[in-house]
Amino acid sequence: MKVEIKDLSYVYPSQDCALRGVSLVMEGTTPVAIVGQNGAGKTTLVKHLNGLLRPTSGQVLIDGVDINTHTTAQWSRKVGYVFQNPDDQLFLESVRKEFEFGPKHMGMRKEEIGERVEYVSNLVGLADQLDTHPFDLTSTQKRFCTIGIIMMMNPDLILFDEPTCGQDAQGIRRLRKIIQELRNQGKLCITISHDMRFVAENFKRIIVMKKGEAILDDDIEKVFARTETLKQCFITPPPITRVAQGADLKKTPFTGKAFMEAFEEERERRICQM
Amino acid sequence: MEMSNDFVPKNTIIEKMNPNTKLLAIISLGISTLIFPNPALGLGVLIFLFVVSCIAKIQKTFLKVVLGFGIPITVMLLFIQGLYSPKNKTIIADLGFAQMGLEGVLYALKIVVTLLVFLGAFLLMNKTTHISNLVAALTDLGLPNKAGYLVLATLNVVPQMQKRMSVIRQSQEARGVETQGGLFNRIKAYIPLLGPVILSSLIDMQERGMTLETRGFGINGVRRTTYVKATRSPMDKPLNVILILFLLIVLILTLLMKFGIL
Amino acid sequence: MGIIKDQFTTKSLVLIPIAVGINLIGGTLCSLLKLPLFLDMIGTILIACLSGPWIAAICGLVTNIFLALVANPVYLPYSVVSMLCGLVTGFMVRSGFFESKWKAVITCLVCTVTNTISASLITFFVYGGATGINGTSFFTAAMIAATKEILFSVLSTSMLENLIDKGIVFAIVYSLMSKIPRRFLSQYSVSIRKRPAET
Amino acid sequence: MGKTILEVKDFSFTYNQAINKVLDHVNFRVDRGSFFCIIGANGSGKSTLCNSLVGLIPHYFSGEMEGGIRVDGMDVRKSSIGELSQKIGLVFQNPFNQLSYTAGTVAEELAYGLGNRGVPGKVMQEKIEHMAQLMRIDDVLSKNPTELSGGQVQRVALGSVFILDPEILVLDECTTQLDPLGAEEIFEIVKKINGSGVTVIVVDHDMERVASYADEVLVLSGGRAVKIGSPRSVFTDPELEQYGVNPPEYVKISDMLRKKGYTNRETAITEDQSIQMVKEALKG
Repeated sequence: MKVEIKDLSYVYPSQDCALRGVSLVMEGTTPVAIVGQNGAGKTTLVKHLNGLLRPTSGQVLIDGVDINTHTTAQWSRKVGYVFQNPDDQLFLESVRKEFEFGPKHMGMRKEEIGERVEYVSNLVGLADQLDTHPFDLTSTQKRFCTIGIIMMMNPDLILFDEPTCGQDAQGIRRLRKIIQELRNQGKLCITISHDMRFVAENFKRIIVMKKGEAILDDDIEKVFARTETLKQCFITPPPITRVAQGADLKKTPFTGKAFMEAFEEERERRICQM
Repeated sequence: MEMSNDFVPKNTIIEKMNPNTKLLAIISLGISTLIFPNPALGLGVLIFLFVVSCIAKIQKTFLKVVLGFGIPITVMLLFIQGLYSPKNKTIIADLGFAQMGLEGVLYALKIVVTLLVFLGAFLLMNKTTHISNLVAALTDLGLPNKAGYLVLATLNVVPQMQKRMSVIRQSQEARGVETQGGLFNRIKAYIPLLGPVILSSLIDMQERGMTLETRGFGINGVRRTTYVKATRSPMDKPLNVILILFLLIVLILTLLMKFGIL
Repeated sequence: MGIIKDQFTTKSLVLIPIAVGINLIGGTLCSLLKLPLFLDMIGTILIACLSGPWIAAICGLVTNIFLALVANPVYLPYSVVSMLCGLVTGFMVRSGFFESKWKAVITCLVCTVTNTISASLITFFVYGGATGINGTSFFTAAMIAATKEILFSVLSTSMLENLIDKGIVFAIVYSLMSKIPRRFLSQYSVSIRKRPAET
Repeated sequence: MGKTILEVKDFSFTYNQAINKVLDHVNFRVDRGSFFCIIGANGSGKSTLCNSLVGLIPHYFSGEMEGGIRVDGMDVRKSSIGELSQKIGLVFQNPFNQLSYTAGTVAEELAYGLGNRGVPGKVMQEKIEHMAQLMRIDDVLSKNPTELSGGQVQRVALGSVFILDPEILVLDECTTQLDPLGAEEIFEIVKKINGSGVTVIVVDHDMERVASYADEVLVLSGGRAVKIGSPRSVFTDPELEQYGVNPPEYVKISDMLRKKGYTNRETAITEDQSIQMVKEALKG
């Protein structure tokens, strides 16, 4: 899977300029996180990847094919988009029907649909809720239900818009499992998130957006080391990183393990100096 | 169907009047036209309303709506009542397949002017009054809080629902539902939209009710106040008197005519 | 009276604006697709099932006031029609006439008749036979030309039109009622026992 | 005036038609003027509890209720939501669902609750100006609330509840839809409100934030109040993860440092404490 965005700009009908010349290439299976303040243009950018929005200028290519050549419904086989608000995306009377809807539409074989329902429902933790009305689910379950309906269609590229919103510890763990699973299956996953701890634990590559531009695009260590730039984008690194930075450790850790390494390294250095 | 209360402030004296005066005008002028036995009075009132619309700087809209509604209905009613009214006695024209009667024509004209007076006066009130101003004025008159809420909330909720519909359409497209293309495709696409729009709106609304309750919607026995103050002008009082007098005079004239005194 | 007052809870009242919105969406859809129908009572009937006859009647009234404010004051006298339909449907639902498909059909027919008679009387007495705001006025005119009977023509045009219109409206509401989640429904006592399509 | 402003006594609730109790014999007290946090996994009954505190249960949502709640001496069961709203206000998750939808401008929105109480126009104007400044929404007072960003609407929502001068403010996950900066802003404002003597009850998923703001923390799990105490006592409880709650990252750092013998200080639960601890540990 290869996504190329070339000098993409988008102006809303209200004349608000939401994207100003964004150029990015996303390839392979390494999950990518997009972060930035509300209104930075994250959702607008992602909506271009399945044609919900069409570039005002510039180009979007999915596996070399221009996005403008197909409708969103046609792209949905290849690009899955999980919306921010699950209520907007669910409309059938049971989780099972929701799961089966997309694949049936695509003409997937019946046995395959059955297998996928079992696999996906287990992955998103709704195996016991298949006959429940989606509106009777809790808000977290609803979110996993929308993730499930998109995964059912087996797209090569999956876009998550704020999947961590309102999630508890268990939900975050489940999301992590889903992202890993997608990677193992060779899918590309692009996620918008505000939760820096979640981002730090699950993503290698971070794109930081500010006022319609992608101002940083790099490995996570390098991105979180740019404290000043991040401050301007109103992004605060995850707690572990902040403690490390506050205590003047030389490295930028995100996990407990990395933190201890950085700590011990710094301690050694100081002891040597003395 | 156009769905907007496109109130554009034009800063005219009509705008500054109390909405209740305008409501009284609708009632007084409308009922006068309705009870007066012939269409002449209504025609006069219509001309008066047109002059008012010029003062309010909305004469174009006024003509467009009044003529746009008036011409087709006149034709239609002249056809129905003029040709087929059982009251017809005096024949004024013979069209071959039917005869046109004077009584029917007069009846048709009477209905048309009455409707147009109501329509025109209502339009003037509507286009020169912000809805929250109207509700504030009615609250002053003692309109129950809940009734005011219904009118205002409906005006605000409907555009929200239309917005929501477009978001839901997008999310259905992302699930592979084709919503573009020919008429048939669009009909097909609208049906699955209807469910989520209705259901999610209902559920949202239940939550919105919580907000209202915790902000004192259900408090009883308090005389409510509004932030928006109903506009008032020095002309309100004299106008109210004139409007009531007008209605009374028309009523007396009508009665006198009925009893054959005039 | 206590029962009437019970229906006027905030929970029920806040549904009215949405129901009005639903009515309007139906209406807009028809004019958009140039269908010779109204479909402007989906919300009213739905709310009759959820919150009872009186709330439904108010919903009908508000719909027509709204239409009068933003579209055309011609709609105002017809508020009587919407209110009557809301009331009739609400009472029928209360007495269990929405529990199965066939019972719903009966409610639909009663509502159609109510609508036809009241609407025709208004068209006839207020507007003298036609309002000129939709295509059926022409049909009425043609009927009058053929039968020379104004009231009869208005009635039969209206009947035909309403039968189709209310049929579709009730079908939509019936299917919606089966889709409304339990958690939501359980807060509206009117419909709780009457949920269709469920055993 | 007692020390306790809110008391939940043996409170249970089951929604109509539901089989399970959402809240199961919950007991706790909240002190006047404290910053009280409620945490727990999704579905543990946090929102139901918030709705119960302000009287939405049993007056708006129906179901089966046992036990009782007293808000500053008022029995929730016997008082109407309107009466309770003079004492206790609620702000919840979706900001757009908290608009009254009767207002054309933010100022009218703020005025809504005041109007319902018959507050005269002049007082209303003063209160609105004051609130707009406090919530930093004075620049959007004449805008239509539906056209604002999520963060702004949430501040409007908070303002329109707080303008009613409640003695207790309940915030039910009211920052989840905001970016970190927007959330931080809201919490700063809430802290300020709390500083002026208002009791604040907050439901939140961000444990780092809970740890740094709360005076007292209640943990809900499966509708039961499983733990209550100071943030330190709650977050250092080894059983916490069992209830679906992860302690703040800082606890993890402390544990690691202690395990390897780099420190013997008590567990750090906020960022500052943590940095301090690491700095000291570095000195050896």
